Amino acid sequence: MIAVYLVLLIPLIGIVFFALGGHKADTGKINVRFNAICLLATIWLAINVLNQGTILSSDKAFLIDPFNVYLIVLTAFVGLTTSIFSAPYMAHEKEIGKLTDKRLRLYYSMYQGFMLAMYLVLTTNNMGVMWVAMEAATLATVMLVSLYRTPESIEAAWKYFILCGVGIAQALFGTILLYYAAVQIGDVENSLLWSVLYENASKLNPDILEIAFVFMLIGYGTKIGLVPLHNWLPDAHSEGPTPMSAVLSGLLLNDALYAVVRNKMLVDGSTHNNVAGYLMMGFGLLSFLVGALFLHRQKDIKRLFSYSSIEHMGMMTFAFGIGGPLATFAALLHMTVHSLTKSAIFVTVGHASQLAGTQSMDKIRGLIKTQPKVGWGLLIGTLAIAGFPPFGVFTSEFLVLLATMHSYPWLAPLLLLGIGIAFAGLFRHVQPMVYGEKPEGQLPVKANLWPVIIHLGLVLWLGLAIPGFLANWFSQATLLISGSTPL
Amino acid sequence: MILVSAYCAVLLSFASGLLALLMNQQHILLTLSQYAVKKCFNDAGHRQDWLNKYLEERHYPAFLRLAVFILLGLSGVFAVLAGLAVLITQSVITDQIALGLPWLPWHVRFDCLSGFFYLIIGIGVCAVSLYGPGYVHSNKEKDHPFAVLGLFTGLFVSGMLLVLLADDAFFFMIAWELMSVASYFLVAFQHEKSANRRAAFLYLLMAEVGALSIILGFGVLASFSDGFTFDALRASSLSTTWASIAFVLALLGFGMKAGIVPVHVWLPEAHPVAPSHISALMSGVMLKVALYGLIRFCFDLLGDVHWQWGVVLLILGTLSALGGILYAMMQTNLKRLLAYSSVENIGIIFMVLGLSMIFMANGHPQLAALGFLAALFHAFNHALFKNLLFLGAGIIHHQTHELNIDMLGGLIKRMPKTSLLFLVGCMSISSLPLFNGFVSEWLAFQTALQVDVLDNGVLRSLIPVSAAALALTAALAAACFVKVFGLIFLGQARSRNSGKAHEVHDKGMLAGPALLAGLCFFIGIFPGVIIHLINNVSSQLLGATLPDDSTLGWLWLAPVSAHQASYSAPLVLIGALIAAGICYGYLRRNPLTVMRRAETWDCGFGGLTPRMQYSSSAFTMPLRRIFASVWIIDEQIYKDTQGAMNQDVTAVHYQLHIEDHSWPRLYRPIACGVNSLSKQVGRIQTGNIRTYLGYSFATLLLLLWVIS
Amino acid sequence: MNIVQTDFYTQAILSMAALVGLTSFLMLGQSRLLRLIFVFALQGLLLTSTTALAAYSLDNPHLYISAVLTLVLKVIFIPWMLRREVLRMNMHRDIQTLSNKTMVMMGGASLMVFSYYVLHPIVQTTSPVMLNALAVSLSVVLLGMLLMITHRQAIAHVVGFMSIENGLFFAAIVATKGMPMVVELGVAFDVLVAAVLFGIFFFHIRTSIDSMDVDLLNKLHEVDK
Amino acid sequence: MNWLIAILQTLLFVALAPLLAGWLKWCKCYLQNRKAPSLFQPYRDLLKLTHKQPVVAEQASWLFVTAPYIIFSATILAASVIPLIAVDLPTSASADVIVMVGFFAFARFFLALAGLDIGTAFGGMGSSREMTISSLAEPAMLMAVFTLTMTASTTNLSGAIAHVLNSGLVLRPSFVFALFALILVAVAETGRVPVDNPSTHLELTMIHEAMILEYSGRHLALIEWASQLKLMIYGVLIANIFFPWGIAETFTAQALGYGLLAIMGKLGLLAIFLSIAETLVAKMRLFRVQEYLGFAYLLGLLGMLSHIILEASR
Repeated sequence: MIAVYLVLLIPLIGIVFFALGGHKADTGKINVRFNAICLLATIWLAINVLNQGTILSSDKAFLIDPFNVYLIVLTAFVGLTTSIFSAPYMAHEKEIGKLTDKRLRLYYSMYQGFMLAMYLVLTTNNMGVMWVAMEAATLATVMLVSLYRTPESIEAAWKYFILCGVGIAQALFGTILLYYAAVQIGDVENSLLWSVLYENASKLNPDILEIAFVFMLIGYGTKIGLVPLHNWLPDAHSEGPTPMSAVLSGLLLNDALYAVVRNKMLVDGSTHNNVAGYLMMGFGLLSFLVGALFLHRQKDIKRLFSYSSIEHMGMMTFAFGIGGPLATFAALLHMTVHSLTKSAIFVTVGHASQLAGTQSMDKIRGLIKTQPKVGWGLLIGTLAIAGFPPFGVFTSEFLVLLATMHSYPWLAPLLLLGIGIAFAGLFRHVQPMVYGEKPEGQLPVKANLWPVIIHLGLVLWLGLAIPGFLANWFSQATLLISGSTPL
Repeated sequence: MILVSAYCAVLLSFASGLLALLMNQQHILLTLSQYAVKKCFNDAGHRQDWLNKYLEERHYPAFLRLAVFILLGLSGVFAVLAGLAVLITQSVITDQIALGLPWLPWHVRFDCLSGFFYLIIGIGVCAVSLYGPGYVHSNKEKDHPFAVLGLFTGLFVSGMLLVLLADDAFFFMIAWELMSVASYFLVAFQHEKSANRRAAFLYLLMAEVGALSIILGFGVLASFSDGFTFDALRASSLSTTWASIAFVLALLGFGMKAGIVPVHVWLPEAHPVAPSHISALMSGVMLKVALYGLIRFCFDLLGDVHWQWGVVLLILGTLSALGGILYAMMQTNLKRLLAYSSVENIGIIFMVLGLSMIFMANGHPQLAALGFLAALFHAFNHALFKNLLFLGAGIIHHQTHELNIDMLGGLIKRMPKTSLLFLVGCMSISSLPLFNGFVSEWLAFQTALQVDVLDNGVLRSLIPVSAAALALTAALAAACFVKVFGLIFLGQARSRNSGKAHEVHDKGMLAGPALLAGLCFFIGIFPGVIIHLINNVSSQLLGATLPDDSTLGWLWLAPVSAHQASYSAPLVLIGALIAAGICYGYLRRNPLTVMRRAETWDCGFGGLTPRMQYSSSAFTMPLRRIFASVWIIDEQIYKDTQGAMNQDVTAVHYQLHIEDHSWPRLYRPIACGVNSLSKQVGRIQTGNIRTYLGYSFATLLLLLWVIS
Repeated sequence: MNIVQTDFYTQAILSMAALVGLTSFLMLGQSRLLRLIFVFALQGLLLTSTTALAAYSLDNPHLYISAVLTLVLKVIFIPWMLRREVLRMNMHRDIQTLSNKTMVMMGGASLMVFSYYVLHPIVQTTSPVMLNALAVSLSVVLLGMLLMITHRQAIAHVVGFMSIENGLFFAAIVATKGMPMVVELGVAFDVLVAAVLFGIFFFHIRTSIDSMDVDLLNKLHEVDK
Repeated sequence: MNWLIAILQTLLFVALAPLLAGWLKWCKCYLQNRKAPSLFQPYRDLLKLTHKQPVVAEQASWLFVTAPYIIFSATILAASVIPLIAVDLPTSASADVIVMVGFFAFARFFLALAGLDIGTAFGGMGSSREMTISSLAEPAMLMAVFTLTMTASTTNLSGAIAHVLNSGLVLRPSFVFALFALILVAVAETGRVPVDNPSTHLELTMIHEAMILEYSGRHLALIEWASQLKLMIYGVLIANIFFPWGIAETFTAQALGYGLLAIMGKLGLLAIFLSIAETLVAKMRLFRVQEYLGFAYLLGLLGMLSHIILEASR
């Protein structure tokens, strides 16, 4: 149990520490250390959970079950690797004078703040606190989106702020309704606790829960970036500093989805028709297809990949919507591999745009000649995210597809269509950037590409073989969510 | 044992890929080896020198290249061994590898069908690995790093081998895509030219689409069965409709890879731009893997075939065969031409496969076996001579830096060995007797002529027509390769490059093609060798073999029965030798009549120039007139005139541009559709925050309304 | 059932609900920013008194705390901040008239009806009072969104956002007698931070487009112009 | 014994070919009121050519020199397949009708290459046209032949002829079509009027002659002989497939003698018909040829269909 407090405490210290001394030269490395310690703590936590099953803290404030514990580890891991990447990146940004000490302080302390919010979302047992943390995550990142203070970044941040704020407000209304429904069955004080709610989900009033779920879906769905609530996402990703885009894509979206799934579990427990599932499938498929189409008309490299995030989140939402062990397993796997791959891609994207001095894709050419590591990283990462084996994304997409074939065969062609369109959309832009002759005056930048190598290596490993402990981890989570396991 | 060697083939090719990665790590190796030597041996001196000799700057790259290709060659040898072994023993070996999904390890199955294609791949890889070192020697390490080439070549080969081993849908798809992606990197290897990038993109895109439709095909099967292992899929029982849907999906997917019209367009784009030994592998071997996929899917997984599918295959095959050769006829780039002729040969194979399906569905398994035999045999032959031709093209390009037929000429005197090998290739691809191409074509005709046994009137009249189309194809192929050989090797040199070309020095570059050429001839004379092997395949897959007609003995080839049709290549060869020998001896006996060289007759105009010779477009002009509607022909002639009333013409410019019909008809519309669709979708993102709020507001109301 | 039969608390709550709804309508109709802010503060005040009332009649002490929080945040701090902003930008004179006011009002009214319709299924589980309260608060939320959609100044957007918060808060108080304390505090904290951030953002927006018209923030889009 | 007869028959084939050519020329001269050379003129020409010293162009490679031998032997092989005076000979079993077509293709392949080898415009022109025409003629011919082989359900020529012989005089509509198709193809393939004119050297019209323009001496002799042989082969095909009567089925001297007489008679008649046709018809433009051959193909197709639908339908 101490692990949980540790996980929450370290970022808290981090916030204060960096707020005071975030501008020092070696802050990047310190940031890395903070995240590394966090990762260790989470691993410790994970081991505990794996050994003694679900942990519920004594004051019922925190609940660690197989579903969230692996997300926690994932969060810590991506946080760590992204911080590794951000150290040289931010140093470079400071060198070229895009950032001042003050903003650097802000950046690092908000980085920790964001991590804190993420951990809180995942670990808490209280739906209300989950909402608070989610809102806090928005507030922490909104200043980072506008870190460069360009008009575009201000605009992006404003949109992000307003849209997510309004959206999240809906989620709060949903939470209130949930609470209202829970109060009906007594135990006023604890009736927002997930553990309590989940135990007597069947007693909750289905009508209220359906309405509540709609609000939750709209609210957290805005954060997931479901079409048509997605509009903030590409702006925020493209205008903020790249490490921010990496964690936004890799973590924030996942956690929003996590919140939705938690609520879906409640709703399913109470209303035994699969309404929540259908809603999620509809939104998921829509976002998947629309996101895929948007890929074709991008000019900004980071926008491109943020749309691909929308597309993939759509697929996960769809898969969770299908329900059933296979789909759920696939969705969990897809969550993992997507956040790994996408953050790796954003690392390479960041360096690519640094060495080109712009994010516009027409200017970025011949990366393989300019800086081979970055070029190959981007190319292979794109292959991975486009769902080519033997990378893990293929595995999960394959499973989603088969689950679809089993339950809703007539949707499978749509899914394949989306994959095809998305692939074309990604590659028509990426291939010209990596291949070809190097443009004049583009020089390699100082880059630490270990995150890319590690992430892609992991994704490759997951594609070739899912290690036993992870498989059984996933299957426990699947068991929790869908009630049965594919194994 | 057999399986072990099969695995060895995969692992070795994989290892060769990894070894290539060490291209730039020689210093690490150096230090490592020195350390090791110091540790292990007490007399470190001369070993040290020996090591340094190989690891120092000068020798290292050549040494490494050699090592990589040796590994590749070994994998080829192992593949051949494994294939032969399993074919001879007729065994089925299954295994599981503890990779993949937790509840679905990779299933491996090695049976005669896989074995046969293993054989094909093995031979191709052997030839290529003989040829490779000399060919890649001239690459500049900086622009075209060997590490990349070697790595992806290794992955490509191992991917193809794994496809043959796969016994569950998941593993199959992984191997399949590994093959596609690796070959994509190879196509994009020389990515400075925009044409190459375009080709690579097109290739990968079509590979992806094909793979998706294959997945969907598997999905259809899987949704009627439990699990994705091929055993489960075999067990699944589908209604005719669903089976046909699965068939169509598989046909689209595998056909896209195999390059049947109209989904063939990636072939002529991708093959020319890849390095020649790669295009040899792609055209000679990878297309066969696609064929394997189709056979596995239709004959093995789907089980009971329907004659309608056969008709579909027959028609598509006929189209591809005719279209392929007609397009090939018009090409001036040698490798493009060869790529199109691959389309033609694949078409022929599909035709015969369709026939075999028809016979199978009508309950004539023996005739089905005959068709199957013809198809596989032709696949084998095509692998041989197409590899040979691509390697030859590689040599030509390597020596003259030209691939444009109109720029070559007269190489037969400067490159005698190459020209001989290439001639063999041309003769077998245009299916002349005594060479292997003819045998498979003969078998194809024999299959078509068995139509009498069918009852269905449509088939009875359709099949002979397609047979005639096959004849037309063969004749056109002969014309096409007369053009190729005649313009490249005969006559006078049409450009300086080809004027000062000379024979390759590297033995390996000749040994690879020589191996293939020898096989072409050998199989042409003794086809029985392969036919027995294929018989084993069909007995295992279709449960039927040819009527064993051993009364005639090994000299004779009588697929149906002796009195119906028979062909004895050895006797023919002997006869030919006798006849030629006699008249040669008889006519040469008189010493007075020794040859005299003299100037070519030039109609009295003094001095023939190379430009007076027939060019490629001139050679094919009559056919272009005759089959005009097959191509989109854009032919322009400008005359520079001067003098009084612009009477006298000083120069004439002639431009000929020929395009495939499938581009404007099929592909451009799709591209435009996607673009305009995305444009429409783009409109929802107006950039105005109030609109966005409106969206979420509307969504909320909508959902609330839906719920209540 | 009849209003007469209910106790005083319920009647008070219902009338409060009516008033809160009314204020939302007023805000929707406002075209002058200062007045908008004033009405918003009024709504905050109503909310505070509701909270206090609930705290008193249900003697639920921690509601007093949230009442105080509401008073400080929604009645004093935020209106003060916004007002200062308006004066600094000297926008207190200019008027943004809604293009078709009647339509908007009709829309608002229909939203109210709609929220009754949506929450109708709840009625069988609980008293119509709750239904009323919830419906009103839902309609306040929706009206807040409508306000944001129809108004163009950033300040109006902030007001809308905050009035949505008000609606939520109202629901929390009357329907569920207040959320658990920790949540209350968290929400309040978020609102505070949000308010501060809004302050910062006004500054940035002013410096970047030197106006408060959000329609001018439209550089990032996917439409070919 | 059989082998001996087979070889003898092949030799006879080779020996008679010039005679047929001579007879054809004689008939034509007679019809055109010219004074005819003797029947044996072709033999004299060949002999004379073999004694001349061959002159070879400078650009020519080894292929140019070896081509005549290849062409000649390929044609001989084709001849050896065909029953001239007797059926059931072992040579005909070693290769069926498809292989025979293959032999022709073989010869043509090298002839065309030789045309290209010397690097003049003529050679290229000749081989281009030759390949074009042949690639159109081949399917037509195969269609015609398939009609026969499907009737006899064998692609083995002597087997097929024997089948026709044994089934007595049956009037098959398919055979009528096939016969005409084969005749048209034969005219095209052997380079006679109206497709090509063996006795012209006008570059606009010549096809076969253009390719062999550079040949001389024994090489020319071989090629000429090969083309005469080809003419005879087609003649024998037409004669023996459609009117097989008289051909020897047993290997007695008497039967063989009758067979010889029969075939000579048939060929003589055929030659007369051909010469009449050549005298009456004018040579057609090159780009009319595809219509001509298309017609031949159509006939073959009709023959095939009428066989399938009328004769073999169940």
